[in-house]
Amino acid sequence: MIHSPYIRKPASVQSVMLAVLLALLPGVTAYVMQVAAVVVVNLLIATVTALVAEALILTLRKRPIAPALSDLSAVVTAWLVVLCFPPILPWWVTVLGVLIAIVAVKHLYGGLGQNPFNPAMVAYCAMIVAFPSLMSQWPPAGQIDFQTQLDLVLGGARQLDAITGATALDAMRTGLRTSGASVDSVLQQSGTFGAVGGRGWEWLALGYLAGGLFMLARRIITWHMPVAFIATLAVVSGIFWLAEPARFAPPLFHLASGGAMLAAFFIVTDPVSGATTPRGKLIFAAGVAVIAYLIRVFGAFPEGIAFAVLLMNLCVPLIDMKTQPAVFGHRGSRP
Amino acid sequence: MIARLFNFHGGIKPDSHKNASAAPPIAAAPLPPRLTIPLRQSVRSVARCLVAPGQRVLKGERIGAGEGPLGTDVHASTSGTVVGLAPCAMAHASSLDTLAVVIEPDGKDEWIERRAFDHRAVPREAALRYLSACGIVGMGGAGFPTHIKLGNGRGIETLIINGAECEPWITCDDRLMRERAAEILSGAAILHELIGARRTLVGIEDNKPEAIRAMREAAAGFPGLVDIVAIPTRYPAGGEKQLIRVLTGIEIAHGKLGTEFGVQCFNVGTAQAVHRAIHHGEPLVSRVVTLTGNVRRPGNYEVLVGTPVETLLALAAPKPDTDRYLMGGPMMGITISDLSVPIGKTSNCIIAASAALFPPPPPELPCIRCGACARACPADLQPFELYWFSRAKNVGKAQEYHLFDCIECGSCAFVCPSHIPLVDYFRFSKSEIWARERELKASDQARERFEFRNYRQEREKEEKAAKLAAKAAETRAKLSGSATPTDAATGDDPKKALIAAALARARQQVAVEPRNTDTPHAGVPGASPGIASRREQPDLHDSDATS
Amino acid sequence: MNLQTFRENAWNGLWKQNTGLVQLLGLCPILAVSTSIVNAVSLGLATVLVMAVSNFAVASLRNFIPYEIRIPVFILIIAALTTVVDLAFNAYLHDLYLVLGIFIPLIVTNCIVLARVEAYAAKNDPVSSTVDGIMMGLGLVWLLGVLGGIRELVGSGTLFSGIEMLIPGLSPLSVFGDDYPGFLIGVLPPGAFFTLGCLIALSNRVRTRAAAGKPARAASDGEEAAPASAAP
Amino acid sequence: MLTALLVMTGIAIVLGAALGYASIRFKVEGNPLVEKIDAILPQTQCGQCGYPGCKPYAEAISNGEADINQCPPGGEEGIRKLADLLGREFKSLSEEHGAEKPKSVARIDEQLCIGCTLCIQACPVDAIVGTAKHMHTVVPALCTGCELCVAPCPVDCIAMTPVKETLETWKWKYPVFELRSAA
Amino acid sequence: MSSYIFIVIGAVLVNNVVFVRILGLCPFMGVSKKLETAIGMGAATTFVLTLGSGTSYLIDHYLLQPYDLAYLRTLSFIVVIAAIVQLTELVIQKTSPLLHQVLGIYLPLITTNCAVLGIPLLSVALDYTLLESLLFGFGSSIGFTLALILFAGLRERLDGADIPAPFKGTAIAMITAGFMSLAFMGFAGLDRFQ
Amino acid sequence: MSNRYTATHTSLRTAGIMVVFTLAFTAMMSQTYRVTRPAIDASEQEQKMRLINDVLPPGSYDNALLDDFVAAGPTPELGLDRGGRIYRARRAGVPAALVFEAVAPDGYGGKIQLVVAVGADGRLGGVRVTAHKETPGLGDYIDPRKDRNKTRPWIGQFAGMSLVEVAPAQWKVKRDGGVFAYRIGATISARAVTNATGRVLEYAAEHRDALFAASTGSAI
Ligand SMILES: Cc1cc2nc3c(=O)[nH]c(=O)nc-3n(C[C@H](O)[C@H](O)[C@H](O)COP(=O)(O)O)c2cc1C
Ligand SMILES: Cc1cc2nc3c(=O)[nH]c(=O)nc-3n(C[C@H](O)[C@H](O)[C@H](O)COP(=O)(O)O)c2cc1C
Ligand SMILES: Cc1cc2nc3c(=O)[nH]c(=O)nc-3n(C[C@H](O)[C@H](O)[C@H](O)COP(=O)(O)O)c2cc1C
Ligand SMILES: Cc1cc2nc3c(=O)[nH]c(=O)nc-3n(C[C@H](O)[C@H](O)[C@H](O)CO)c2cc1C
Ligand code: SF4
Ligand code: SF4
Ligand code: SF4
Ligand code: SF4
Ligand code: FES
Repeated sequence: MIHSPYIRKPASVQSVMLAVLLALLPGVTAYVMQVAAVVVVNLLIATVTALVAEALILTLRKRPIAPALSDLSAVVTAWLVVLCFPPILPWWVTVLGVLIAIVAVKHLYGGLGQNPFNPAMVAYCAMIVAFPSLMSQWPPAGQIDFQTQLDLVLGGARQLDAITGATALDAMRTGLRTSGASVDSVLQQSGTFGAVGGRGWEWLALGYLAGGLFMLARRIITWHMPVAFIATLAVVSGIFWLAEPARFAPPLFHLASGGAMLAAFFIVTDPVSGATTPRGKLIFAAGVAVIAYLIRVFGAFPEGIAFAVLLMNLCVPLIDMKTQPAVFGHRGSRP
Repeated sequence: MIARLFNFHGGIKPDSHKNASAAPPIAAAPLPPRLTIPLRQSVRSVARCLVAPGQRVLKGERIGAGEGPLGTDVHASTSGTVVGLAPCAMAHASSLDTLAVVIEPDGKDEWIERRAFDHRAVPREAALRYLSACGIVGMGGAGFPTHIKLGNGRGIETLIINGAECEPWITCDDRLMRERAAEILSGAAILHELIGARRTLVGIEDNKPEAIRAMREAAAGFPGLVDIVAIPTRYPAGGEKQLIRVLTGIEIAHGKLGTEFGVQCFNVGTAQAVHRAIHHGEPLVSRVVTLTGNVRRPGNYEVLVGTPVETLLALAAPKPDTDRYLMGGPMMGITISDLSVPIGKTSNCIIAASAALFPPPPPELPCIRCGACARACPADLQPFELYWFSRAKNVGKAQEYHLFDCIECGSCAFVCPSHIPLVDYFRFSKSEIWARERELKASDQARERFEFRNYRQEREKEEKAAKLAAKAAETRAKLSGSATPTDAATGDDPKKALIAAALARARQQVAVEPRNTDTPHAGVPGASPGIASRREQPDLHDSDATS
Repeated sequence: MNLQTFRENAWNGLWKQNTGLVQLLGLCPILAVSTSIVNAVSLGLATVLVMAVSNFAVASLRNFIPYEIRIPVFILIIAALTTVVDLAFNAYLHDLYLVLGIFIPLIVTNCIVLARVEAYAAKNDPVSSTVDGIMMGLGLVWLLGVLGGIRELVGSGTLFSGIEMLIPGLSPLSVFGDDYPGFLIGVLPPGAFFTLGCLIALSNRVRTRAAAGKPARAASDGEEAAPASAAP
Repeated sequence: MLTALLVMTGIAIVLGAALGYASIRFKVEGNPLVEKIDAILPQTQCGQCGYPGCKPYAEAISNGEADINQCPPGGEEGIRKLADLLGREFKSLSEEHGAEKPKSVARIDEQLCIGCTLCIQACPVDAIVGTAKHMHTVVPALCTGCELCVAPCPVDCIAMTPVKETLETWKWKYPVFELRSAA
Repeated sequence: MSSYIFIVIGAVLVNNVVFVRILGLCPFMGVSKKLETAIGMGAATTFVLTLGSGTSYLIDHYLLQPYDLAYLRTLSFIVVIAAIVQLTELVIQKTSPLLHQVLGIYLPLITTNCAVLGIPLLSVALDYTLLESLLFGFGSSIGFTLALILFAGLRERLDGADIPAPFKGTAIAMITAGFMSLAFMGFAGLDRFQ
Repeated sequence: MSNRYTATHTSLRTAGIMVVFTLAFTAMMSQTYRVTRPAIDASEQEQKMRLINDVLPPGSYDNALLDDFVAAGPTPELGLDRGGRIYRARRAGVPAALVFEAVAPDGYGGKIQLVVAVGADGRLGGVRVTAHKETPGLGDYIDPRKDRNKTRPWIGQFAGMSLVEVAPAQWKVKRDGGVFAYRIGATISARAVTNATGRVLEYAAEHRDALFAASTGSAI
């Protein structure tokens, strides 16, 4: 028998995920125009892989397929995998990454809503650890033509040194660490940098920001995570920068580079694997920002957001447990 | 005028659907051919039957005497003949039966002698007893006896009259306030005096401007008594704790009652019923019921308690595509599985539901922890956590996360994008916890009795041994060496042996075969199949066993 | 010691109470050393030796050990025997020692050794205790072999790398050819956890199948495990 | 060699003495765990677990003699709680000890009862009232449904009747929806 | 001073005993089903490991090295640690019988929590001073406790998840540990700022 | 009081038993150690020789290499912060080559231990990694046994090089603007070994004569 309530808001998981995909579009457009158009091909490959993998597993588990496929959550995951990976990866790396995200992270834990880790970020971490060199080959923004990009993706011979360049974060790190240069000299010497971050990549950051604001307006996400993430990243990098401007890059550089904006609005906000209470969300996002900064600046990996997200995912049960909001009639007490 | 309203967290704004049924004035429902008046008006309150089949009763005559601390009296809703005592389905999600008095109306609708009651002339307790004798219970939903809620007449600062009527579709309180504002306020004045309040507030959602206007006009007749406050329309603003919060800013602490914070809350219908009882001497025998939904003639009717829903429905002319009926609002009501259910004192609304108006819920998807439910929850709960634990049947953990602060308002399920019937999970967990508490009590009792029995047997054995020793000594003293004391002990040995054998058998059966197969096992005397077959027999007397 | 107990010991050690799959003891060496088949199996065999000897020693001396100091005494015995084995290998089987050497002291800390001593040898006669030690150890060996094989294959595309040091003349198999990029996670710590997790899942499945009375159909097991092995 | 022996002997003496002393000094009596286990058991006192009552079974569990899945009246829920308490893995009810059944109470057919008092003596919780040669009755509120009284009755007049649902004991069902086939 | 901090950071995060050094896995898998027991086990291990590191240093520095008895290292360390464990067990049994029952078989197994021997051996190999050994032992056991607590939190949450049947229980726990170890790789390099 | 007595008594008893066990097993260990020690020492020498033979052809000298060494204290140039040994190969008493124990401190996984043979002419005999913690499958190609390219292992490129052919400023991996090959994706390991080798060569050039002149076993 059906019990009350008998009426429901016309909301669905599908509409939520669709909104996320829509919100990604400005960023994707900037990607295509400014960096590498081949990302569209990657998105296609990833989407198909995600859907096929999901369908296969559900068949194996003898679960209904249609609702799971149509909820679009796998597509969101697939897109985020692609947007975190370098665009000129051979296609099989993308496929493997999506498979890890969907099969090993999402469905081993029972599918949508049950995975304690962010699937896209696990995919990134797994792949950068497994294929550190492939995963650090980024094309310089807008300098190779589409045909070359496509050849690289579909498996032509890879003349890597010739094509790839360092990302802004990478260039900054190598510059600061191995050649002992100062931030200013690094910023000036290389064509990698634009006004505030990596050249061309700044536009992506702007695109993601726009999409994020759209999601905020649509109430898909709440303000806590993006605000806490951006503020913390700015404050932490600001402190280091003020202390030693020659050794540490300015906050704006950190915010506009790498995946900071994508992370602020689309990744730390993953509802499934993130903290859920308002205070918990603040702690979670701030934690991601701090760890990501430390890894970027002192650690072994050029971009630390993925690991930071994963590390904070580990803490989510504890954070949620300790930040339960006071229930009506219980102000000042927690479970 | 109250300067400041407070806010409660969460809440939702579903489409109200109130206009259609709120338009026509309240009409009296015709007398049904039969009235079925349950002796049990809510799960908690039970009454003892006072009439016998064949007896003629008048309208307002007492037919049931309240039993226990929460009992209130039950009255005949019209004059006629008691034709029987029969089980009838309760307006309760379980649809379990309860005993009801069936009355065949004689069509005269003849009242008992009605006399106004001067509550100021008698001690307060007598006035409360009078209300109880008039069968006044809360008409806002829970049916809690009003005389108990009136308490001891001390310590109440604010009396709140709940005219929020926050659920969609329902308009009975709206109409009542528009048409009988003066009666409501008169009732409020009585409640005010009885409870000893300093001030009285009437909270009405601001989507009922006519009701607010009518109440304000009527309030002029009670100078200084009440403030009529328009509150923002947001479900569940009518929930007791939410309304108290909005009007006074007080947050009733967990496990506490409003009275402990100096606030008490009554429904407008309750207030009107109090007025009728005190000033007109009329027990509570009818109420206003909204008939709406997928019907041609939505509206409000004054309905006698005990009127079967099916006879009422004809008034509203349900459309042919109606597939089920709801009692109560769409947020908290129940589906009526049996249309013979009688209208009770808390039945405020019957909604004819069709697939178009109330589509069946889309398939349940896993929770994506989006937090929409937490944002909607007026109790500041994290419904998805409660759901996570309830789904895993980890009800203890759900309780730790304050399951029992959930008021089952359904806001969370309303917003959930995964269409999870969250409230059902919470109800499941709650009743599971209650059941476990009952079991725990039973097992504590069993343990105590078992230990006591062991202690008693031990003691008896000792006493017997002492007696035997004494006897033996005596015998030995008398003669020498012929009778041994053990002979005396054998007297009760056969019984003990039997029990031991039974225990052994019981254990053996268990080891050898599942208990309720009916193939007798070689070597085991026929007891086992016997037990099994007897257990499967339907039993005629199980009411003894369960009462 | 009769055939029956022997069978029981063998079945327990190899499958029913397998240390890595069921008891979840001795996990550290299992996970740490299974980066290649050769490493894994070598350590497994060294463990078999230590377990057999220490089970025998404890079972023989069990009547002389007071309860409250049993753990220190057991550990004393295990540690001493391990050191002796280690020294002996070093001196007389030096080539083998070069491969196994670093793993042997690790055996002391392998809790499965103490667990078996405490759970079995302290209560049983020396002969069946020795058999128990050997069987438990062999259960470890096959698991280590499988784990090492999978990780090596996934991680670097080879099998039996390092075999030339153990048995000169043999050479490793390069299964996927020299172009295989190497899925590094396989040989890193996370790969160890994933692979063992998947093996446990597989064994669970086989066990439930067996318990359900259906013959475990190899084909469908393979299918079911597919998502697992696709996971690194 | 000598230094080695001396060093190790020294260590051994110190440690052995300390341990020996501590084992006396910190000796424990009693076992609070039994109470905790007993509190979880349903107190049906039926003996299906293979022990004469719940307390003895609790003692057996705490000593490691009995497994946690031997009490059918406690059901899965009971096993789960025991597993939680003891930090063990959950296992399903052991088949040889019986199956979980709907709760029942004994009822004596008063027409047949000859008043032999055998059932009274079998009942572990004194739930049967009556005196010799007079009709006996089960007090349903006290009966745990252990069935121990059934077998001793010489005229087979005791039957177990499942407890019927009332408004007080009615439970909301676990929500099940077609599209979510059970795991 | 900063080198002490790096020793602790390194032991807690970068070279976490469980996820990077792969030590102490049996209690990590066994005692992580509930948060309370995880905390208890963590505390017990911290106590034993810190004390063990100090004692081992003293034995190594004042007995074994002067008399050239390095081959007795494993033996003497493990025996001393075993004794410390047994002492702890006796004390806990008296003072907190419930903790004792819950930790049941794991208390004796602290001895063979390989971390308890592995960490003192490592700190000898790393040539740490007494203070450094203590910090290293303490940091490592904090790392162990951290891993245990995070893992227990996750496992409590996993209780309700609809995990494929063969993966229920230890298999998914193992895989979760894998993801945790992957996450901890992110700390690589943080213990050697230039 | 009697309780105290029992405690003492039990303590003594357990201590006694513990001592007996300890004595027995320590005796067993010591005995084994004594018996095996010569064999073990011999094997260790042999192993060291094997490594050295990889970098220095056994025929190119005739002295007892392992006994002819200088103990170096902490030497940052060689990466030795706890000291190490430098062996001297002579042929008919004439200095033939120096074999350095050296450490590359900046590998991906930490220190990489090396042996480096430098001929009397300043030419590299060869470089071998004796211990490292580079990532298996990625950075471990610096160990020729793990290098997939068995015919021309990466580390082989150093043999025969000297500071004459490659100026100190060029003694780097290609990515850093030098001449030496590296494996993409694992530059750090290659960089560490290359730079350490360069430093050894410079050290050797500077101190060659002093090293050969020092008396055997002496410390510098
Ligand atoms: C066991 C119980 C005892 C109660 N006792 C009192 C009481 O002493 N005084 C009172 O004013 N209300 C009492 N109430 C009434 C509740 O506070 C509340 O007003 C009533 O349940 C109606 O709530 P609802 O219609 O919001 O669900 C009691 C309720 C329950 C369930
Ligand atoms: C979610 C929720 C919504 C409610 N809405 C109303 C309402 O709109 N009007 C009302 O009178 N009572 C409403 N109630 C019942 C009140 O909480 C409270 O029981 C009632 O006002 C007490 O008055 P009574 O004792 O006269 O029934 C609601 C209860 C809940 C839990
Ligand atoms: C898990 C992991 C292990 C790595 N191990 C090594 C290694 O052992 N040796 C190495 O040189 N680089 C290693 N790297 C790669 C470095 O981080 C860095 O990306 C690389 O050395 C730069 O090489 P490239 O300049 O050729 O891209 C590793 C990277 C990761 C993610
Ligand atoms: C706001 C939002 C952010 C999301 N971010 C991620 C993400 O970072 N990574 C990912 O794999 N899926 C993401 N998803 C999709 C979905 O939550 C994810 O597939 C689940 O984790 C799968 O259980 C996101 C969804 C929403 C609504
Ligand atoms: S609204 Fe539904 S999907 Fe969202 S968190 Fe709540 S229960 Fe989960
Ligand atoms: S039904 Fe309960 S949990 Fe849901 S919104 Fe209402 S009070 Fe909150
Ligand atoms: S089986 Fe019966 S006697 Fe045993 S514990 Fe359970 S209820 Fe008690
Ligand atoms: S009456 Fe019978 S079934 Fe009930 S408790 Fe007593 S012996 Fe058990
Ligand atoms: S083997 Fe390391 S803890 Fe068990």
